[in-house]
Amino acid sequence: ADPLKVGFVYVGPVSDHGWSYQHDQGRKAVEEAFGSRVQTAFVENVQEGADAERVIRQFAANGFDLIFTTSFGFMNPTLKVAQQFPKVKFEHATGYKRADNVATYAARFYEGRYVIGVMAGLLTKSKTIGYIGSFPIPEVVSGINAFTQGLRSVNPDAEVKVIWVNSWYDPPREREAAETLVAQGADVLTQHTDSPAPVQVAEEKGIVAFGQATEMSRFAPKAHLTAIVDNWRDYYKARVQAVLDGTWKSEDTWGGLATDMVHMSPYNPSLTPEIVEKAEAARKAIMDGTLHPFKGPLVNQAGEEVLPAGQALDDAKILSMDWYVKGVQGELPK
Amino acid sequence: MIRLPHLEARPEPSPVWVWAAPLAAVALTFLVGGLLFSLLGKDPVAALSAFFLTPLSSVYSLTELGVKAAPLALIAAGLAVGFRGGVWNIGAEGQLTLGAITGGGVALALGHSDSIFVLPAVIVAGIVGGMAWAALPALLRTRFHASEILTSLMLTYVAQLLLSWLVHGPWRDPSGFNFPQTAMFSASATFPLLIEGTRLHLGVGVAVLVVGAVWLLLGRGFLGFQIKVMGLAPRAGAYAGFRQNRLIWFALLLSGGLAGFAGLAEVAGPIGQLTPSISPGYGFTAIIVAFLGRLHPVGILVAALFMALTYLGGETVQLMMGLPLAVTGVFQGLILFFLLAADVLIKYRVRFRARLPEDA
Amino acid sequence: MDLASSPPRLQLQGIVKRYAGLVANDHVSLALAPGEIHALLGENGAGKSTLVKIIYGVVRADAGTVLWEGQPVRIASPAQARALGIGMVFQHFSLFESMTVTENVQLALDGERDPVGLARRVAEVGERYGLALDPQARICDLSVGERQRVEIVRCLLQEPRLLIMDEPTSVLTPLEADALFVTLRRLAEEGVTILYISHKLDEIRALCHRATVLRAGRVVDTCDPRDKSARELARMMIGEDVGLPERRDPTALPAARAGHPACLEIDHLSLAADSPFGVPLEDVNLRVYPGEIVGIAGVAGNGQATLLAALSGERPAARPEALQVAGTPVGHLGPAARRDLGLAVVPEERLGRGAVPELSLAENALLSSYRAGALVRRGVIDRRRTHGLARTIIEHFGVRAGGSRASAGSLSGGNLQKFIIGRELMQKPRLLVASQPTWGVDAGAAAAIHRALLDLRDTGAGLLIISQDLDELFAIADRIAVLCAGRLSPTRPCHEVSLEQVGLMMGGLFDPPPPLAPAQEALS
Amino acid sequence: MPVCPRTPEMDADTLSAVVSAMARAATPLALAALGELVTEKAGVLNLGVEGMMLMGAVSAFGVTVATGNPVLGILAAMAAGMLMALLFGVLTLSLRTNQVATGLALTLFGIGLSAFVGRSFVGTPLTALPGLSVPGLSDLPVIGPVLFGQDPLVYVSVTVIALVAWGLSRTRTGLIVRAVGENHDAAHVLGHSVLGIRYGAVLFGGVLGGLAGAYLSLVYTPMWVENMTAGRGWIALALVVFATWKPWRVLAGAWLFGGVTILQLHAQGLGVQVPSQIMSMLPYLATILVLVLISRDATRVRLNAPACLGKEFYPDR
Ligand SMILES: Nc1ncnc2c1ncn2[C@@H]1O[C@H](COP(=O)(O)OP(=O)(O)OP(=O)(O)O)[C@@H](O)[C@H]1O
Ligand SMILES: Nc1ncnc2c1ncn2[C@@H]1O[C@H](COP(=O)(O)OP(=O)(O)OP(=O)(O)O)[C@@H](O)[C@H]1O
Ligand SMILES: [Mg+2]
Ligand SMILES: [Mg+2]
Repeated sequence: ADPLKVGFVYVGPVSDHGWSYQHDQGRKAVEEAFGSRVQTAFVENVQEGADAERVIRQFAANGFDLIFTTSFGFMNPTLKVAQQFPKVKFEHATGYKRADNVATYAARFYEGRYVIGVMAGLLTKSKTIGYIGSFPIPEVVSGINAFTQGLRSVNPDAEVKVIWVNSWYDPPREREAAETLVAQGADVLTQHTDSPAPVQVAEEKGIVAFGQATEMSRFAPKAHLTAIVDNWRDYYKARVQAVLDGTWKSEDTWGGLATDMVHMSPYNPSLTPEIVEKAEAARKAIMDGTLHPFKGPLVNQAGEEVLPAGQALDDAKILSMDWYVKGVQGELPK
Repeated sequence: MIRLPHLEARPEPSPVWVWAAPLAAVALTFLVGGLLFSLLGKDPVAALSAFFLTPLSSVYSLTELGVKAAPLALIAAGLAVGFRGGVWNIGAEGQLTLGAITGGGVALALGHSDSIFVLPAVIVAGIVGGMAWAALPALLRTRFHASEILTSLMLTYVAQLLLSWLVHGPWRDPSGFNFPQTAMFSASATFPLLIEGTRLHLGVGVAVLVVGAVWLLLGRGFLGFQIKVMGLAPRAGAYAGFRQNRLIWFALLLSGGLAGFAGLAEVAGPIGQLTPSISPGYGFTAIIVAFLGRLHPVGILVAALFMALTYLGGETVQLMMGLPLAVTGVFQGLILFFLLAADVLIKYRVRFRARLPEDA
Repeated sequence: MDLASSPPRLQLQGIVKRYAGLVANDHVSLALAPGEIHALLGENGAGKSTLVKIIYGVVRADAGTVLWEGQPVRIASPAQARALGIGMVFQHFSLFESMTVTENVQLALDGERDPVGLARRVAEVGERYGLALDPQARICDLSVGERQRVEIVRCLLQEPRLLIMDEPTSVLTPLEADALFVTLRRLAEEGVTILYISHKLDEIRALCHRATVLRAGRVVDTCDPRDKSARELARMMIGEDVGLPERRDPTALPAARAGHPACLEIDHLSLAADSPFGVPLEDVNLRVYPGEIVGIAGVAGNGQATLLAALSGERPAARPEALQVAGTPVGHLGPAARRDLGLAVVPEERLGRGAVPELSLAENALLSSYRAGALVRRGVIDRRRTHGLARTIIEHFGVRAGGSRASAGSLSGGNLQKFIIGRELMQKPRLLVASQPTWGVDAGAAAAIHRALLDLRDTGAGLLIISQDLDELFAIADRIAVLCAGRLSPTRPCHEVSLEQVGLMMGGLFDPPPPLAPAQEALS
Repeated sequence: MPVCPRTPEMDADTLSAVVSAMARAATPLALAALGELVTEKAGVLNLGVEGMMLMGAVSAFGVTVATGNPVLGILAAMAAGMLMALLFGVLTLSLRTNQVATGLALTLFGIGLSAFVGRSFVGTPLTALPGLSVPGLSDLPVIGPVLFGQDPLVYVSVTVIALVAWGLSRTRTGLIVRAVGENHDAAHVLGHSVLGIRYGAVLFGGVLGGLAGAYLSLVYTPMWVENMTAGRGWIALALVVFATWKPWRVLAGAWLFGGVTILQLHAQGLGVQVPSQIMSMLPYLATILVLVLISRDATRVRLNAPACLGKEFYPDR
């Protein structure tokens, strides 16, 4: 039989060592797992403008059976092309619109961020954590909030300082933001941007940091405690398998620690067993559902209770989060 | 005796090489590109045909070529007017962004109405937005002698940040889960399609008209003549009584307006909403297009189509042959070098001559 | 001094230089003796500059031999030429505007590294030859005459044994030119050979020992210019007789302009300079009547540029009444509006101001004629008419050019000047202002231009000619005034003043103005 | 390990941290801009700075990883920048292509080529070059770390600026470079090799562009990722105009730009209530503002701007 043709549309270059790189790792895992039963192709650095629709359509028109469009900005073009090619199956990452032949998938990065928040709370002496943000979108904001919840669960006075760099990926600017945070007293750094520049800063300054998107310990063997890795391998393999089996359905997948879509890279050996233990406890609790990062009581910056004790925030509210919990400094740009 | 190649000025530009030079460049490109591809272990013929022919092989992809080339041609035509007059607007990308912002803003504000005047209002707003962004460098140059090269470039970054702020903040789609994008524009604020089932929208048609108009302006229009004089010899322009400041304003407003329209045409055309990124650098690529087209509107049209072809071809070889984007970037650079270098033969001829004059 | 026995300082044999489509030098042979002042004569485009550029190593000959003091040499670069002892003053200034005099000199001296010592030497040489200069001044602050001095001092510092001067006097006043001749004669006496190019035949007759005449790249004659008349020299250059301008008979003055209103009135015009280095105008008063030519003499850099810009409208005046054309105040109007009132202007720079070198003659015709003759209608250029106009100018004024499509830059200086003047005359102006109308133009072309100007006057138009060339002014002007340091002297009828008197006025000696300026009285 | 909580010296530390951060943010901009300044002083406009920087960055990184010797890496970066500049020189100077278009094409080419050769270095770590530390002096409060605790290349950049400033204004070579940029016809008839000088200046620009790239990939953010200059080449180009072609003003401009960038980050960290996008506009707006103030005196600008910038030259001999 003809191999199944699987296409991938990336927003950045595969060598960004971040978001697109991790999706390409997923693509490679598919090739490895299915061998000659699949044929994959990708187009990288596709701009989230008029170009996206053309590229997606070109995949569809060239007989690709399954097409992964891996950036939020590809949402509307994906749906448009999907309408014209009802037989082709589409998978759109991080979006919220679906169709019969368009599934969506995203990762609950905030779950991992809760865990590293706990670790940060146990480590910080200055009670100030530096957080480098890319863009104030719900995904990043929910990450900041989950981190803060984890942080304050073990260290109730600790606070998070956020600097936005307005880029997913600008190593020098990320470095400058990291240095600024350190100068302003942060002794733990974490980031929601893709380059290893911030962990390098942490290494130089003798403080600690958490990586993002990929395992970054090579860039900071001492400082890098763990990273929240985007792991699309299993999901991609499962979806390809589903197509091969004829069981593919349009659905929304929001994987987290439990499905390993959010993967935490190995802990730094220098961490004390006590810290590792607490982190693992949080991770396991999230995985088995006994702990929800956004469990009540949730208190916003103004001190108002947003969610009473005993409840957990529903997914729609997490997906559209545009407010900070108490413990985050500054005001969320709107 | 060693005979060295050297260039000798032709008394007048060669009419043959005006056409032959680009062909020679393309031939060279095939040669070097084929070599490059076979070094990477790909079949050179297949790769070249995927690069240059596949995007031309169906009606649909031809319309896509038009969609991609239209903003390039529009912007480049406007820039060429300024470049001829020594006005170096390199911030078209920012003017494009602002046109998208203002046009998009009006589209959002009038979204509920289905009056036939919505689209014209959106278009005017987009053009005015681009013009306004170009008016800043014009003002700073005519009033304070500040170089428009720097101001227009800096304003590009400002415009992009402004767009980012708007779509992340105040203009976010209220029912879009706080994702960074505006609501989709209503049908009344969106460009009609020229061919149903494709993305060939009104903006592409307008681009062709605009290029024609610029052709008239530059070729026959007295204003175009004034701009040309201003660029070649500003003192002659002053002697003739042309007002330099007015021409600077004109050139910047024209190029800004066209860039603004191009930006608007992207968001009111294929994109249909405001998003954080609306242009893959059209404003910068258009500068190359303007020069590849020798600052002539017809040349610009051809250059825009060609440039668009290299982008489409780049996507095709990635998709069909797995060639990384980096390779197509290298290849694109080479094509540009060849095209630019081949033009030397229009004004100069290569002669081989003795190293020394014969000492009798 | 026995010149004959020593070998020639420089000998050229069979020099050939081809440019695409023409032969600029066609087997030129020439010998220059030590201590000789040798003239190179020829029409515009005869190949004079090309030949001297070959000697100086700027241009490479296609064929031929150069012998320096009897030895064959190959001069591949100006540095080699300078090493041999050849210095050159270029036809067009080779100066760097934003740099100081010392830096400009330093750039022409190989291996010169000590600016302080150099500045001292600049001052010394300047003193010795009467070429005073401030070593620290920037070129852009200097007058044309001073710039010329920089060029010359730059050469003299190299202690050349062959000094080439390509039209050095075209921008100098008679006094400056005389001072230069003194210097040159002195150098020649010191044994320096001088190769001298000029279109001013009287100058050559007064200065040079020998002359070589070039026509279309070929040596057609050599002679001793001291034995020839200017007319004879001109005939050798051109191959036919030319009407050389001569000082006119005073009785040939046109009938007085009694009753006619002035076609130009300058009334207490004061104007700041357009650049920090320009010369401002102070209280300038002048009237030009229909049917006369008023000449304004003066050393370039005394406000001529400001005056021309004020007249053309490139610089508006503070008061509209400061300038009146045919009774209408125009001080506030731009060039186009003034042209509508019948004013035409010929600026001194041809390339880049009077014409755009890269554009065709048709387009250059349009440059100042766009308000007339329906050349532009509703913003669209009528190409047929513009080409027609260009062709008419070419025909009427004997411009040698390859048609209306030829670029202005492809014309020789003289022909381009004829074209520009023709273009302005075609507008049938009631008032023509021209600056340096025959700068660097050969004798034949100059005569043609003068004839055209006189013809215009005879049709009843008023002309204002700004020129450094007193011979020219005396040949065509009816009245003459002098501009010095931004102030204008009263006018005097030409036949009432002598060259010497005007020369003195150019030095500023008209102040305070004579209580009774007879000419002014007679007119008003 | 985690730093101690706030103490009274904190503010002095913050100040010195801010100043050091400015110095380092300014260094790649200053280096690249200085190279471009020399190129432009000779009358050539090379818009390919971004491409040259990227090639410098990838070469420095690759060679340092392969040899373990950052000095070799830096030399490789300078060579790579120079080769890119040579390509530009051959095209614009010998083949007389349009400088603006060729420069833009060089940027496109450099982005592609650096990504291509750098594919295998992605994700490879590298330890940063150690900062210089002058015992005793570096320990002085505020001044110590700022003046004596920077990376070697920060000092190199200041030295190079001093050398270029001195070279352009005081040496014969500098005089000739300026002459060629001011009036190439006159320089030619005086016997200076216009093309030779321009090749030299273009190559010098390439060397410094490569060095600026090396600073990014070896010192500032020791890593290689595609397109890691993220537009800094363009800022460098703008700084030359901003500096009105004066070397020390390039440094001032780089400091202004880097400084405002750092300060807006600090303001964000301190919780200033302005959207981050608006804050990020500040460096660009500040640059425009200062340029306007500088440019108001048109004659000053004209005296420094190379009059032949961007004009093509080829001697007809
Ligand atoms: N660089 C060049 N390229 C092509 N043709 C040239 C070039 N320079 C000079 N010529 C041609 O050579 C001929 C001689 O020019 P040259 O400058 O020597 O004349 P000239 O005798 O100095 O004239 P003038 O009296 O006007 O200074 C001209 O007809 C011109 O067309
Ligand atoms: N690069 C060139 N290409 C073609 N012709 C040239 C070139 N340079 C000069 N010429 C021609 O050489 C001739 C003489 O040139 P030159 O510059 O000496 O002008 P000119 O006649 O002396 O004018 P001027 O009155 O300004 O001294 C002109 O006919 C001009 O067209
Ligand atoms: Mg000449
Ligand atoms: Mg001449």
